[in-house]
Amino acid sequence: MNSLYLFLFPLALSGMAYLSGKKAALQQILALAGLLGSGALLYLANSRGLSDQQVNYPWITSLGIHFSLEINGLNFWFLALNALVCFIALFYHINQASKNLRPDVVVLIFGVQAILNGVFMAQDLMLFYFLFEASILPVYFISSRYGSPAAERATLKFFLYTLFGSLFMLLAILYLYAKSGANDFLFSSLFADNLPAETQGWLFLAFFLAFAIKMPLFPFHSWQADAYAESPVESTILMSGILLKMGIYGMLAIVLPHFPQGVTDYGHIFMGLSAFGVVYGALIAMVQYDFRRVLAFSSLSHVGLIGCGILAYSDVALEGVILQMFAHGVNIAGLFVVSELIASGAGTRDLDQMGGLSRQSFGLTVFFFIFLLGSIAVPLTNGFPGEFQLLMGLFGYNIYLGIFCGLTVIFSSVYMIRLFQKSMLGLETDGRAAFPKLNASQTFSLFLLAALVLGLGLYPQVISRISNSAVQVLLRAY
Amino acid sequence: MNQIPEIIRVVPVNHYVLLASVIFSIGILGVLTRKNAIIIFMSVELMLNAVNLLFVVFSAYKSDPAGQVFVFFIMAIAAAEVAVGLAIIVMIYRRMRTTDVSLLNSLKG
Amino acid sequence: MDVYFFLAKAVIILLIFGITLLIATYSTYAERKVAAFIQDRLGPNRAGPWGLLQPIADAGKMFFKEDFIPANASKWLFIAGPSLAMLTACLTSCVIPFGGTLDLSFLGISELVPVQGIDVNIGILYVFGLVSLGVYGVMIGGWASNNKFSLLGAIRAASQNISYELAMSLSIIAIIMMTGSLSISQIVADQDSFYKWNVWRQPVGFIIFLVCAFAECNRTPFDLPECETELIGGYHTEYSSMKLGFYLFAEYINMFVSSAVISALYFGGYHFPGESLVAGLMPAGALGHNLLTLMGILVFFGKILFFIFFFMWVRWTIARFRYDQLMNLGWKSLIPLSIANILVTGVIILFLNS
Amino acid sequence: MQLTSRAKRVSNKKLSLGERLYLPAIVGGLGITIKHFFRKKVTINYPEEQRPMSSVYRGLHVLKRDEEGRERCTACGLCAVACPAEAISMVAAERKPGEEHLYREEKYAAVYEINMLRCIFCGLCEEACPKSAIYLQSDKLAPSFFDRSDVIYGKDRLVQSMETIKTAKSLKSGLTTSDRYVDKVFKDGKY
Amino acid sequence: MVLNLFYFLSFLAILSAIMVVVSKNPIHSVLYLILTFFTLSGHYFTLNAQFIGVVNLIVYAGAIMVLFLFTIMFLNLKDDAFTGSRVWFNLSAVLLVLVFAGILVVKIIPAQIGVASEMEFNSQIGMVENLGTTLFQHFLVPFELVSVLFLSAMVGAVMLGRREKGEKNF
Amino acid sequence: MLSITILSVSGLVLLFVGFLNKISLSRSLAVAGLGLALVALFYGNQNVLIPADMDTQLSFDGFALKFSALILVFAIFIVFLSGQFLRKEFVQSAEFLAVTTFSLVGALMLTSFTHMITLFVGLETLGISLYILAGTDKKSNASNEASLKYLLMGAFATGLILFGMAMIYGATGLLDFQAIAKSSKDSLDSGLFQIGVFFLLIGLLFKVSAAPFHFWSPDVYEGSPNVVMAFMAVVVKIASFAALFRVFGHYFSGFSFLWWDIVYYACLASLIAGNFLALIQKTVKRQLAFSSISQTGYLLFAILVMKGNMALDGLVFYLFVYGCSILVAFSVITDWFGTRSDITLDELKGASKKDDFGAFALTLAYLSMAGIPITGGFIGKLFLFSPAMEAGLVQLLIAGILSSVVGAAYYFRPIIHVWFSAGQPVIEKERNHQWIAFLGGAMLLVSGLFPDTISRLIAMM
Repeated sequence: MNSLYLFLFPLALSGMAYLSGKKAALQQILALAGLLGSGALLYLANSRGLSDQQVNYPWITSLGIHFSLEINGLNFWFLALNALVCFIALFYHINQASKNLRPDVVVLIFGVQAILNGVFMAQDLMLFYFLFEASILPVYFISSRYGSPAAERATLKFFLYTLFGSLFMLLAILYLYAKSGANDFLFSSLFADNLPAETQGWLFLAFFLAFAIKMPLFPFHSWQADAYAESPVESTILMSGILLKMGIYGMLAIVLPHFPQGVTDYGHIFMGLSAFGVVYGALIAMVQYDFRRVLAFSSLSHVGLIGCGILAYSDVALEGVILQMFAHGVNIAGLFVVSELIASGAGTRDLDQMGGLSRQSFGLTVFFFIFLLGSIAVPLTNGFPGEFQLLMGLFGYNIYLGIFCGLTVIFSSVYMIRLFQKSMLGLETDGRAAFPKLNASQTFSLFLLAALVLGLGLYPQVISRISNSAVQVLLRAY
Repeated sequence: MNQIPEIIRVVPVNHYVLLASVIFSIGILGVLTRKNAIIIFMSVELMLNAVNLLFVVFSAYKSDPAGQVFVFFIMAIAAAEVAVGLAIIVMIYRRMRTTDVSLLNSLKG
Repeated sequence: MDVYFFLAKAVIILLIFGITLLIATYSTYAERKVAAFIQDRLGPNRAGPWGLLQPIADAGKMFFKEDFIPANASKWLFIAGPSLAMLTACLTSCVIPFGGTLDLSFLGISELVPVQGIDVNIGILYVFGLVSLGVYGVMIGGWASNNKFSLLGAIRAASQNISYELAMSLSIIAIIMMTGSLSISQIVADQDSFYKWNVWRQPVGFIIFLVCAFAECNRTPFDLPECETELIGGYHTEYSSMKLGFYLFAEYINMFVSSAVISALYFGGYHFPGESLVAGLMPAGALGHNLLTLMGILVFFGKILFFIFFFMWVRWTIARFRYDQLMNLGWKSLIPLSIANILVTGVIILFLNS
Repeated sequence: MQLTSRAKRVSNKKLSLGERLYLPAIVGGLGITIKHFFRKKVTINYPEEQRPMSSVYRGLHVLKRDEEGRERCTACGLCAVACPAEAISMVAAERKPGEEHLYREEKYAAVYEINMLRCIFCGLCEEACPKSAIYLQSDKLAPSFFDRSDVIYGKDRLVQSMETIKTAKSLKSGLTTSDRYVDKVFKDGKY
Repeated sequence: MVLNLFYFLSFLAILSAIMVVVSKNPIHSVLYLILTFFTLSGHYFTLNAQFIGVVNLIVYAGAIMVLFLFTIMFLNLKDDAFTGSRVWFNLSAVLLVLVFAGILVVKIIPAQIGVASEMEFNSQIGMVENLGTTLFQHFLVPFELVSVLFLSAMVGAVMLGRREKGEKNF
Repeated sequence: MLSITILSVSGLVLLFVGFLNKISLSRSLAVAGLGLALVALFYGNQNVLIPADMDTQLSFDGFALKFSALILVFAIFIVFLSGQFLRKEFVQSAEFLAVTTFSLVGALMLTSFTHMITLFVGLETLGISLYILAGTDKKSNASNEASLKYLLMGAFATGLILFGMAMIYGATGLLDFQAIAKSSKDSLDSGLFQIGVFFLLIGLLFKVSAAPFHFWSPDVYEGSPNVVMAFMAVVVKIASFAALFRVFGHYFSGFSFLWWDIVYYACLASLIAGNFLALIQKTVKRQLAFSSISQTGYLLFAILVMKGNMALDGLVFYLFVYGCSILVAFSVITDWFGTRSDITLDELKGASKKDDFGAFALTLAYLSMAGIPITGGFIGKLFLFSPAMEAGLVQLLIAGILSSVVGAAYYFRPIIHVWFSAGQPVIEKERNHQWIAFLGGAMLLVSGLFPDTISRLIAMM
């Protein structure tokens, strides 16, 4: 039952947020409740045994669509990350905009949380698709409404791209449905029998397209930088922190186990492309002058690595994928929060006009540095074990590819250090207003993230213990 | 009285169908090429008449009254349509002083 | 069906045609005479005894006048107008049964020959069809003249004819319901005794029909299409010579046909009171039959002549309507009345049948 | 204010149903006209028949001669002066010796013309004439014209013809209209 | 004899139908259309469908076309106003229709169309009694519903054609 | 049949009530009549006034009931929407409402015909009433023109349909669809039958404005008064699809080899033409018109599939959702812009600042038309796509999917304008039809989140 609660709980919070209107304190409590509640639910689920948590109700009877949710080893950490990232986004928003709080943003973020929980837990392919598409809407609205003037265009681009991809997924789902002859969309019945190789090929392509656009992997990424740069930071956090994880989850839950033939046929092509994306993203990130664009391209680079890892389908790599997925979510959320705090303090996002901030806000500098380390995957931070395992998997798959992707370790440190240098170090720019100090709740949220960065770097097994079995299941198809 | 009329014995029904089709095509041609709304409307009447001819012919050759009853309906309804249509054309002419459809361009189409 | 039958038919049709023309011709004379008499005058009396040659003189005058076609008129249509008017007027009389049947066995014709042009089973519809076409002559002529007054007259004529045609056909429907046939000869045959005349059974229908007949013929009080004070001459303003003659002539033919239709539909056609009595007095065989038919024909013509007279009589009694009054009468009185008439007739028929 | 007893008041009352049917009124009208149909006709077939004319009728003009056949007119012009329509014109001339049997006085009208389109047949010329020369006949009508040149009556058509002098009738026609009126009044005894 | 009559009527029908479309003057179009109706009525008469033939004349020639004529005269439409070149459009329309008619002809000529046999043939079906029986026994409901259509058309025609307050033109 | 009778009578009554010249009274009477007809549809004895043995050429089977109910429900709301139009622009309210009611008689006939005569009479009753309705805004040139264009094209299409019917009659000697469906093989093989089916199909495609026979509809939609356009987009679309489905999806499904390809390409063309042309439109109504063409394309899927209740219920569901969207969009637009019919997209800018509820409802409507989840539009598309997939129409589905991405691009333009664009709102806010927007929006959400409630209702009928 916890799976259902996990879906309904944020929804309920969303309703309460709507009712509580502009009262920042109340909203803050709700946000905390969201984090703690979700955490508690997950913890309980884990302690009582994940397999007991599924629910299955008929939803659209004429097509046999079920409202079927389940918590398992694969989605557990996605759910956890979801709770965390949404909490960060919410907390940031409530804090930052406490003077003119926008209740609709809070409502929508809770909505996103609920929908994403649904996506990760869905065991009915149509339900998955439904929530998968529905998840874009709230983010789209936040981005377009409160983004910069150019956000309209950028977010519409984001919307149309993802819609384009996911409609092919719909086609593939319908095909599967028509093919299976079973009158429902449950994973178990749609993927019951082995599909012929040729069919697997194009089904793979259809699903892969949807998820690759969402992540985004290299050739499908062109919406990303604009959307990240022009949206308000809340939705950027959501997009980078958790929305793109849907793509990863989809790859893991659907593509990898069910279309092995497709993966073997086409996987190497996309692997090559996303490996190229890894380097490409890193190189572009080095020359960007917009704080957020640097982060956007770094994200492209990291996600490319994750994509490679997925397609490499070895147990090491998949372990790494899940670790890196979680780590990336934490890091990127932290970095975006920091970047926004810097930008709002500096009054600009242009790196050339920053500098010397470390002298004004020591706390921020520390947090920035911690997330930076995590992002570069320095040992003892959370980025390290994941990236290490990913690279290992890639070396196992193909040594040249491994070497090529390994470059990212160097490149990421280059652009990250550049970022740090340009903003924090160096000379102070003249005539800037005093930099605001971090307040308590900002410190709290950043501290939470920083703790995770360091904690998971020290003790990554907590993640792999739960996900290990799931990874083994995934690999059974090969 | 049940003898078949001479015309039905002499003229193959296909001739009639051809005739009707040709008239129908001429009607379509009128609708497509003319610009005057009234003439377009008349071309439509021409088409309807071709259809009437078809129905009567089939009805006579097949000895089935339903076809002729259908013709009856077509005529009645065509009359109603003409009444409404001409009212519309008069209304248009009153405002725009023309019935030329190519001049009616307040809607871009 | 032998040759003689056709010949006899041909003769009858020719006769009917001739008589139609003759009566129409003399209607012009009668018109003037009746007008004169009603106005306490003598009327034409110079050409021939009692002026009987007057119509011929008029016709001669018409023929020899200058035939003028206006410069901007549409030439063909200008000529087509009066021709059409004349054509439709002349075609109508061939379905009217002027008498019973003739026994022409002495000519070798075995069948009885009805004194009727053609006995179609939809005679009434035929009449209406032609009446509705009659408008074209007027409209085309009026339009082709390229003259505002002509056009206005033509449009008036057309709208008047269309409006009254409706009430007219509706009033007929009651009769058709009673008779169960569209054939005029059938309707006449149905009124074989005096008390069965439709005028007694359908008084309202008769009045409606009569009024509409006046309007259809453009006779006073409905002669607005050619009302001089407003429209000079109406649709035939630009016409002269025999083309004008055709229009006028067509009007008289229409009057004749209307009278014939009224007599046939409502006054028993060639039947007359005491017919059976007379039939008993007649010698047996072909001669008696033919004599009786002949009497019928005479009676029928008597009725027709009376109605022609009635047309003229009314002309000098009632003043011309105004145009809106005309339309109001047609649409707001006659049509509802005739529909009500149909309903009542239907109810009565149902009641009688059950 | 009632000016005349023949004025009829118009009533605008609503027509009753019977009246609105019009049929009774129409039948009534038909009755009236058919009555006229059979009435005696009032037409007079003119050339063949003529209406009896009153003795005081003012018809076509005549220029009188006296008992000996001499023209009475002396061209004094009083008739032209009296004529309200200015229809009369004349040219005077002196009587030459040897013409005494033609003209009664020394002065006579060489030209005497009446424009019959102008003349209104009022008879004032007759009243004005001191010589009893011009009269309006009671038994002759001015004919209709087909040509404008026929309209002006000269002496050729106005002067009394010689034959009529002899007859007794001429005396009678020598009376002016007013004389004839007086005669008629006495004859009818309506005075 | 009958065959010739058929060909004559058909020739006339097609000719006048073409003239309807080609005539410059709308009045001429109307008159040619009436002529077409006459020829079609002629066909109906020869096919023993007298009632439909006469009704065709009464309804089409007698009522509908009078309305057309009336409107055209009323609006005083003379010739088509020539507005720009539509030659290519017209040519392509003609071509299209020709192709279309060609396809029809090709389809129709070889078509086997069922005809009633001598035994079951009834030459009286075009008579009023037969049509009336069919109409009022089998098609009474649609017949009644047509009245709804008429009412609607009547209301609409009056509503649209009526002059509003303040409109000056006729 | 009873409903048809009720509608006819209530139309008549409306005409007489028109003498009182009270718009609200007429309107409530019209609603009462429609409601009564709706009730009679389910609870009345359909043949109450007709002898039992009489063939009415109409059959109120389950199919007809579904569509008729849909038509009547939407018509009621559209009558409510018409109030402002009647008050502000147009005095002859009784006539307007009466003609609307009469047109519904035609619409109901189109859902229930079994015979060519009833199909034809229904088409024309609906058609002629619509020509009139399109021209009711006599003061506007656009309305007049729309009326004329609709008339000419409608009459032309009627001609085509009749030609088709005549040819089918010639081939089979039958006018009854059921009998035709059962008629012998050799009569169906004749060229005449092929021509007949072809023309009947083309004519009906004209009526549903499927590309490439769509060119009249944008003009007509744009020119007509707003409420009439809503009526056309909803009620008329439902009725003509009912007719198309009844003929081809039902009676003629046995000889799909004759018509299937044409519908296929028409579907493809509608999807492409509708969506791509809608991209470049500048006015709200014209955009909706092109979107309606593309919706026609989606709806044609149901006819291509033509088997089972699945496609039928999907069609009904989709029509229901589409109707709700149009209804919501028009109620909001009427609230914002009154009866103006030339609203450009730019005028929507910033509208949410003045009326966020309206903006929300409008957004829902457009999302639903775009087929985005949580609205009914998505479920509707799913219902249409999934049988199509089962029938193996993969290429067509790909076209459908690509075009719905294009569709989303233009459906989002009004949404963006309403919410995100900077700009002073030019709207005037009235709250006359908020309840319609609320109800419609709620229906869109309910059908998007709990589609079973709706589809069970549909299946029950």
